[in-house]
Amino acid sequence: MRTDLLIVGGGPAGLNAAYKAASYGLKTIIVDKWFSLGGQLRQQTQSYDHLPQHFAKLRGYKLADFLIDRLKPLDVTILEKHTLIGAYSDGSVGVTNEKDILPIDAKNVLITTGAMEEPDIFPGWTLPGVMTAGAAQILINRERVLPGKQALILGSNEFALEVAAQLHDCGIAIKGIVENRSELLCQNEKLIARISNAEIPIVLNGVIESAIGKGKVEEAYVNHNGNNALYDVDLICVAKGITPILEPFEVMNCDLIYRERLGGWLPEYYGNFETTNPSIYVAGNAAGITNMGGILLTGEIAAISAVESLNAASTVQIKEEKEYLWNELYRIEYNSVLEARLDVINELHNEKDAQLPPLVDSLNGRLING
Amino acid sequence: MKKSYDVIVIGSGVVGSSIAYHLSESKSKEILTIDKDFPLSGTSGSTQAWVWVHNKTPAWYGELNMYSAELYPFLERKIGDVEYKRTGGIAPFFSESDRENALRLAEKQAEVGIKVEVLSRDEVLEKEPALSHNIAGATYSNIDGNVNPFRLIELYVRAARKNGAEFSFYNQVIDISKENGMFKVTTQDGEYFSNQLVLAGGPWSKSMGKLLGVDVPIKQVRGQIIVTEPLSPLLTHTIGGMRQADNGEVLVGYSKEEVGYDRRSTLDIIQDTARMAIDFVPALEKANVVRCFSGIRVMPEDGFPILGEIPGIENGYIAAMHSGITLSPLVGTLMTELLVDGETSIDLERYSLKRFNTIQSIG
Amino acid sequence: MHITHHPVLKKDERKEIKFFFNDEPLKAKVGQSIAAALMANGIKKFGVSRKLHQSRGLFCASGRCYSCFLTVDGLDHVLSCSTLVEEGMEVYSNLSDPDVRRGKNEN
Amino acid sequence: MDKSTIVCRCEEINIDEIESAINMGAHTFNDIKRLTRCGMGPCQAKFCMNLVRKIISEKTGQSLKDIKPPRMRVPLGVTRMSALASNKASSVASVFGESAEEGETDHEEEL
Repeated sequence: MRTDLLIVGGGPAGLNAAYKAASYGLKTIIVDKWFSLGGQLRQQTQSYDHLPQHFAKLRGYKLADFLIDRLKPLDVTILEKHTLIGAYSDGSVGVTNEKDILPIDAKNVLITTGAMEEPDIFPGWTLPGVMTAGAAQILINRERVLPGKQALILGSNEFALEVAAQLHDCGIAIKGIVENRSELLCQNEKLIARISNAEIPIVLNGVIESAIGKGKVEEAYVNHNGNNALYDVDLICVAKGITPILEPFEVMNCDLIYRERLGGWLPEYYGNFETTNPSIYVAGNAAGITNMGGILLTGEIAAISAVESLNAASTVQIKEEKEYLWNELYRIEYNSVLEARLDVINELHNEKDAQLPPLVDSLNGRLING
Repeated sequence: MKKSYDVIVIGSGVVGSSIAYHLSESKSKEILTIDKDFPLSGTSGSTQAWVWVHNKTPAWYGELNMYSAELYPFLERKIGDVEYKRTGGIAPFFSESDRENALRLAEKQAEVGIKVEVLSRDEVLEKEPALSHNIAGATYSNIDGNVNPFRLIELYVRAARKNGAEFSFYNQVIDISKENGMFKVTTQDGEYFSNQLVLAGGPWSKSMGKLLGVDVPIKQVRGQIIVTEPLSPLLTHTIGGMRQADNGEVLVGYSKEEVGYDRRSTLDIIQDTARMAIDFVPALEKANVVRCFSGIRVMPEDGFPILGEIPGIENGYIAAMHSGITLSPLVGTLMTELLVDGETSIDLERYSLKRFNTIQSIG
Repeated sequence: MHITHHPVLKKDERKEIKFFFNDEPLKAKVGQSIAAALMANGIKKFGVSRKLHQSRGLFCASGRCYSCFLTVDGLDHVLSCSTLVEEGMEVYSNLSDPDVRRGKNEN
Repeated sequence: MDKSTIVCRCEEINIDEIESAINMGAHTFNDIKRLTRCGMGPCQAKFCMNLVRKIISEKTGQSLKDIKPPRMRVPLGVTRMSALASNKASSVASVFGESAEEGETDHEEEL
């Protein structure tokens, strides 16, 4: 199978990239490991605030539908239930559906495999009933199954609170949000107010000492300021943040770099979102953990880079697209994330003695000057 | 850490660790082993780890392997459980026309005391029912087996340390020279001196030899292996191409590519290897493959070990070979004899680096 | 338990199907993963770990942690969070290492 | 935390075992992996990666940016052998071929 652009991962970054690339006539294939496209959006019932101008405010799963529906008239081949498995020595990549391996000879590959949830450990964390917050969210919103009746949430970032609120709305009693620091990580006031209105207890300076139960979680000890309290819970959701998924980049021979503010290890990339392996691009959370606006925009920038590499648009069009997208990124992405992202880009351009795209260079200045 | 030793061994793979351990048993030497990484990070940690004898040819080379395999039970009593199992080895063939070669192999190996049987299809399947009904027969010997390489090397190092030998890991050797009759080994962490020096660098032996002005004629050969999930007991023998480990994982692989030190796994070879797994053991088609790995094998240009003194370098020694896992107990023993007594109980003349005639200069 | 009245999503109109877990008939909805269908029936323990024989169940629901292995229609170690449940499917707990020689492919 | 707390869910390796490997001198994830089997199970270190890196950092004082993730390999996720073998007719050479010729020297048994 031959294609102009192979997109690995059909979440928001990949879908948005596919739309942009195919709009410029690139023959595009999307592979996604799941039964349906949309990635994490599939189970997000909340809507997003900071979206690019060309997106309407939608709930996550509706945004997924929108991104998928607008691909229909375009030359995009969708391979669901397919995963990237490795690379052949001739440079083509193999994707598998667990029955066959399909070699794909792609002029460009864009990897938008997103991020994974970080676990946290305590005695008993392997018991059934302890799961990632994302898993609990998948159960209620995609599977429509209640994962438990009474729950503890471990972690207090925005996602932890969002899932706590959603579980609560589905009728699960949230017995506490346990955070080992002295303050909440989440800074979204609206969300904090929702938690407060729902009368969900917040346990700061708290750690889960252990989860216990026969065959599944039945109780958990929480240490709060040195005192142990026993909680009667059958669900513990771990929400300790997310980190870019790395393994596709390693098999594609892309160099990695560490940036704590971007979620840990991630592939190195240039200002056009190309990794150190030519024609392999990265976007979305795989290129550093960001917000939904950042995910969508980086997908689009990477797509434009692929379009540019194949001379599928005029220089003027490319320039206009990039200007708009980077300015939007500057407007929408958290400063700390954009700074770290630019730092990754600057470092690679320096290392390889490659010229920075003028736009990226000007953003450097704008960030410094505030 | 001291600065001066009787012996410095460079390389802490299965060969270097075995030499360090066996030398430490002699209680007569102060030993330092230096490795640029950590034991098992190179060839010795990326192997199926067969202890394999029966079709090593010519017979005199098979004999060397046999002696080493015979040492394993004794080694295990001294350093601990390395999961050595003398499972017997089966090398299947798929065409009746191969039987003649098999019979000739059995005849040759018998001359040095290696007992090789040539089995019919039914005999093979009786021994190993999971094998394919498409095989024509196999050579078999009860001397073959396998070992857990992770345990083997860990226990070599632990036992050597217990005997007082020292190890320095993550410490790259940068230069080797001679000063006042002693070797001066310069590493990224400092300088060390020794009377005797052993190069045990596996696939990196060539660049080590260069530091002494000696050409070590070896090639690097990549082998890619696939590993299944732990499975219920399936294979009881070591099969030419695969084995089932103690924990139930089945390791499969028989590829070789000359690609330098590139240790990537490629889908081409992995797919070939998977095909081979199913050709040998059809039931494996249902097995989940969990991971693949590759190792860079050492391959002396003529295929045989390079063992003994380095010509022209007084008190300099080398041990570089393929089959390091099989040969390590014997090589450790012989090198200890050589370093301590100056002579060996098995003549190593045939394995000398001299045979290549490639000395460039005296370092 | 199935969520019948979701606070945001529309009414669940997915068709009901029957499957078996350890020979016991259970109900599921079309489009659910096997793991979710079991959780809907209050089953959280899917098997035991191989070394310490501790209970295991759904953890990441994303096909990455492999804690939710089950035997499905005779095939051992199927990833139940990313396999859809089907009418009449026979699912069993994961209690031991896969036996690849069992069943129809035995040679 | 209790040192017997599991870090690697797949191979059930606990904090104590990882610390022992570090004490033996292993300072990278890959080296700890070979000594302990931590990260060698079906998830291939996807979940223990950062947990182990944190333990290494705490025990050795190395900064997290200097502690690399473990090597990740084909097939990226657990895959059936039958899928891997698809579209392939021939298999790689067998060990028997090595001994077929007298004096054949390309021994390759310990892959």
